[in-house]
Amino acid sequence: MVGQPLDAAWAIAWLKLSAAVVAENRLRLIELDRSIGDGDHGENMDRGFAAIVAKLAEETPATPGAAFKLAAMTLMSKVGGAAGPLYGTAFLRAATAVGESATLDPAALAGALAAARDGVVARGKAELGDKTMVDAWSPAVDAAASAAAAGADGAAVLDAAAEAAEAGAVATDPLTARKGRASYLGERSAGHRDPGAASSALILRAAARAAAGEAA
Amino acid sequence: MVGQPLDAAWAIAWLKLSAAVVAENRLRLIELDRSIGDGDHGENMDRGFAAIVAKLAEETPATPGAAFKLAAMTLMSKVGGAAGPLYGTAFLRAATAVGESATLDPAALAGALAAARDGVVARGKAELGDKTMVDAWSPAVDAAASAAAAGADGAAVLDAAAEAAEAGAVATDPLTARKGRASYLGERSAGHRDPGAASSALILRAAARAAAGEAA
Amino acid sequence: MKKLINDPRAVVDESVEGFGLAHADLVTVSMDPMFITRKDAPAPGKVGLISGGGSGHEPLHAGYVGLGMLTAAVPGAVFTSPTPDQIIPATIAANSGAGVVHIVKNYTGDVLNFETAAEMAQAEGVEVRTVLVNDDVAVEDSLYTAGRRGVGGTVLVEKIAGAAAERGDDLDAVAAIGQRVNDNVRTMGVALSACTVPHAGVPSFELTEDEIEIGIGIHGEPGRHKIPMENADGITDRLLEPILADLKPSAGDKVLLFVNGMGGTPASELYIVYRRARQILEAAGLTVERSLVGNYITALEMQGCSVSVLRLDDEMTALWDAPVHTAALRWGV
Amino acid sequence: MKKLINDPRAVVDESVEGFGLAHADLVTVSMDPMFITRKDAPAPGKVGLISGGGSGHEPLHAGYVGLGMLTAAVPGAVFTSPTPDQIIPATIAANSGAGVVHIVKNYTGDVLNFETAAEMAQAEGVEVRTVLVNDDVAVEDSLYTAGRRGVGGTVLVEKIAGAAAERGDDLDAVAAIGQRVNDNVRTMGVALSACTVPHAGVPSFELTEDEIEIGIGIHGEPGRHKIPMENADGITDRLLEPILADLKPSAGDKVLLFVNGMGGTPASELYIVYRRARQILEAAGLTVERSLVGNYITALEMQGCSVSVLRLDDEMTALWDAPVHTAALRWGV
Ligand SMILES: Nc1ncnc2c1ncn2[C@@H]1O[C@H](COP(=O)(O)OP(=O)(O)O)[C@@H](O)[C@H]1O
Ligand SMILES: Nc1ncnc2c1ncn2[C@@H]1O[C@H](COP(=O)(O)OP(=O)(O)O)[C@@H](O)[C@H]1O
Ligand SMILES: [Mg+2]
Ligand SMILES: [Mg+2]
Ligand SMILES: [Mg+2]
Ligand SMILES: [Mg+2]
Repeated sequence: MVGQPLDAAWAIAWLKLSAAVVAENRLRLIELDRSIGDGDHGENMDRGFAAIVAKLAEETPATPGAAFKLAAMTLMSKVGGAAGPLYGTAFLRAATAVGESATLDPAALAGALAAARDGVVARGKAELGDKTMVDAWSPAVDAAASAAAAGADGAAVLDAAAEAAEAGAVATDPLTARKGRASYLGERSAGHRDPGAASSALILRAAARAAAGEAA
Repeated sequence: MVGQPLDAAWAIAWLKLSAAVVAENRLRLIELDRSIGDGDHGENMDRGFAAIVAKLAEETPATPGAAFKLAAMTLMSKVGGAAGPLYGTAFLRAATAVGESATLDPAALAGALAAARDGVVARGKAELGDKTMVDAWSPAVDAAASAAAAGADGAAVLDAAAEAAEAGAVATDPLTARKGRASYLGERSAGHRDPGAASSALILRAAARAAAGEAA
Repeated sequence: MKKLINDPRAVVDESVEGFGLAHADLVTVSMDPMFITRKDAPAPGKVGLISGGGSGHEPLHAGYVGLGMLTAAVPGAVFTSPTPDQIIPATIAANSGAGVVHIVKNYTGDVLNFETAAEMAQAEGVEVRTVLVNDDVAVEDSLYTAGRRGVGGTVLVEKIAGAAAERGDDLDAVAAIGQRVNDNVRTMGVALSACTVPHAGVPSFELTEDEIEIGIGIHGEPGRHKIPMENADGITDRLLEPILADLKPSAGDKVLLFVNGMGGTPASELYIVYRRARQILEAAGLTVERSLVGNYITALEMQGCSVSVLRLDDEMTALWDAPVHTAALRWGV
Repeated sequence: MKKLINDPRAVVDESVEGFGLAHADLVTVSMDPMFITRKDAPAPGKVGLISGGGSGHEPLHAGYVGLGMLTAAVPGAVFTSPTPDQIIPATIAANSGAGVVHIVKNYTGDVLNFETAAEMAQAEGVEVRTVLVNDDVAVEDSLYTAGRRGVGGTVLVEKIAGAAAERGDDLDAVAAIGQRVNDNVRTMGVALSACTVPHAGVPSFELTEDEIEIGIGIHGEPGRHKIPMENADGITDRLLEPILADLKPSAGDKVLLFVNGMGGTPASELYIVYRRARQILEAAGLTVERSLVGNYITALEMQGCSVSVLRLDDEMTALWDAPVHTAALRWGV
């Protein structure tokens, strides 16, 4: 698979594709959160990504790092709930990790994803298996690192990450939640997919699609 | 038809049969009142007549007038709503009309029913056709007077009254209410039977059954 | 029907018992016959103020017993007016010698039972005046019907007449100010869902997912007509229109705006209705001087609201602002 | 879903706008970023007190802004914690120089957003202390979970810490008394029906006609378990049992008993629950010194209630009794 260079245009396309996919999946994410949470995850994410798209109509970030920072700030200030600060921190750490580079090579990309995941863990203190978005991000980070180490290009790295995130989200189904709102349900949380893991997989898939050249 | 003498035993049997028939029809009366009122008529009447039965377990009135007065006082203090004072007044006026007679002849009976009806009208100011209990009582009073004038005995007079009350209750169906709670519905009250007319028919039928010798 | 109750027939008893325990600093409860009086009733030299009616409208009326409002409240069975044997002793307990005002919502049952009680209390030497509340513009007012219902305006009559009694007005003056409030207030209500009377066990009327009842009262009785569901602004417009048409306020008039929840409506929705009602009143050139928003006269768990507009004069405003200390309304003390 | 709303996404904006209009004597509303402050904030020399969280729990928190309680409230979207860009300016507006206490209900979202805001406000020179409310005994308390939720106890923390701030306690003292209230209060809730979040449009969980959810929170999240419907006394027993097991009061302790409606429950039912709760507490040798019964922290139109028991000491009781003047809680003024 030969993809786009992972430059500002890719980052912007990623954010816009994420907005579209989150909007499409708004009701599904609400439904997942309704089962084991409070039913707002789809609404929260949709509000946040729509705000990012609005911001992008006003300013055009010049680097991937600037795009991530714009996303971080917008999510932080528009989403609220648990997802707002967690996704906000993820994008902020990714922005810091990539600095001012104009394009990301596969190693830098893998590093940015790892920084994002570490940010989520630092804020939320969830471990793998706690049935949170970490269960999507962690396998994605590992898969991205392996692919980058094996010489894959950016698009392939993101494809591997998205696939692992999707599998990670599915794997939350049988788990009993130990963090976030679903933990209040105790064992009744088993048998449901974690909404944040589901949205994480959607967003990482959007990154891969942007890298594969899909326009927003 | 040869009936019982209309004495204290008859009056007591009437009240007890009324209590039984009101209890049986509690839900039906609630249902009628739910459609065009506030859904409590069956509950109110049941509470009142159950209290009469309880009172009758404590004391045994010696005359029909004493039985009517016991009923009046109990209904007045236990029923509330519109039905309480109206039925209370009806029985009170009947008690006054019959005085201390030990038994009622057909003319006295017809007079007692007329006094009861007049009491309801005096308190509630409803006219015939306003879709209230008056629409059961008025034809009953007329029928009783005719029967008594034609020489019928007490049981036959009450049978005529009950039949007329039943027809009168049915005849409230198409009417638009002008008094009581159903009047708030305006034309939407048409197509429903007035609950107070329905309970009046039940109670007058109980009087006839008691006169025909049925035990409570 | 799911309710936090034990026996449907014990609802009023147990609830009033709990109320008495929770507010023992304010009220004394007589269980049989049932009525609730101010702890310090009767206040020497002051006019007593009583109201009552069917239960299911809480906090009306027991929640308004206390300083600056009612002297006593008389709860009937759910949605059934109380009986004279409750109203008479309450009237006697509220009488300091200065007489007692009965505030009666205009329903046949309430009118008849209070009428009987007033007559008998007068026979026992208590001077009684009656203020009949009939503020509901949903109902046609006519000599040939039962007339308009008493709804939201009742709370305003009780507060303002209560303040007049508290400041020491005499019997006729307290009744007159109560009457003046009634004459200047209009109310209209809407239901999004019905309520379920405990002993009936089924909802008082049926509405589909996209119907609402306009012109409902407070007893779960159906309203004047069903209409398709609308948004809050559209519904509020429909409530204000007949109120203003009937009240006929002049530009520059000062009003009290009362948005009342029927029991099952979140406060946030009441404030959305308030917002729109206020826009309408201001567009009509009126000044909203005072406001009340919340569940003050309810129909069990009904979803919906009523809007009341009271044309104020300076005296009414001052009496509205006067201290009140009851379970459900309290300020200045 | 039938609600008195216009656009589901405008619910919070329009409701807060209406709230600001209705209570203009008490509060100032900033619409963007959204927060509500006391009209006279910041009070010179006094500690500021802020709370916030998702909307849908009205009157919490805006209804508690005013004298003797909160300096500011920060409403998020329905059931979604507010964001730092709201909390930071509210914190700054509440700061008179004496510092600000954040009262935060223990939910991941609330904790994270308030944490970020506190950090950034501190960077701007505002001293911030945080009181985390986690009174819900339905949830297991463990280092390995998100911990217990903040529910009914929040209202009591806000009232008592607010009185401490009003009397002039310093930052650490206000935070300490808030913490003491939290340490001494336990809450348990039940739902008879779910609530419907406006943007979701469907109930937050499903219950059949004879099921109830025990151990619910205030966000329409399902509880710990469904059980068959029971009567009010039986349900109240189930709520009190874990509260007392966890609070472990001693005979002779004085307590505040708080029966809270979830939004769709008639007041009469809350008093039936109060009656039973009081019987249980008295049987355990406790003295119910203070009571609160009503809709104070809700989950939209959910039917159900929560019961909170706060073990009082003399200082808490005095602070509870201190004057408060807010839209939803008022006495002594
Ligand atoms: N401590 C945590 N660490 C990582 N992720 C978390 C944590 N708590 C919650 N989440 C994620 O956030 C998601 C819920 O987000 P959202 O519904 O928007 O917020 P809220 O729970 O405040 O309503 C969960 O599905 C989970 O993936
Ligand atoms: N003014 C009146 N005159 C005669 N009967 C009346 C009048 N008002 C009401 N009623 C009767 O009372 C019945 C309702 O009784 P009930 O439901 O017990 O009282 P409420 O209307 O107070 O709930 C009506 O069906 C009607 O027959
Ligand atoms: Mg959520
Ligand atoms: Mg009725
Ligand atoms: Mg009735
Ligand atoms: Mg949320």
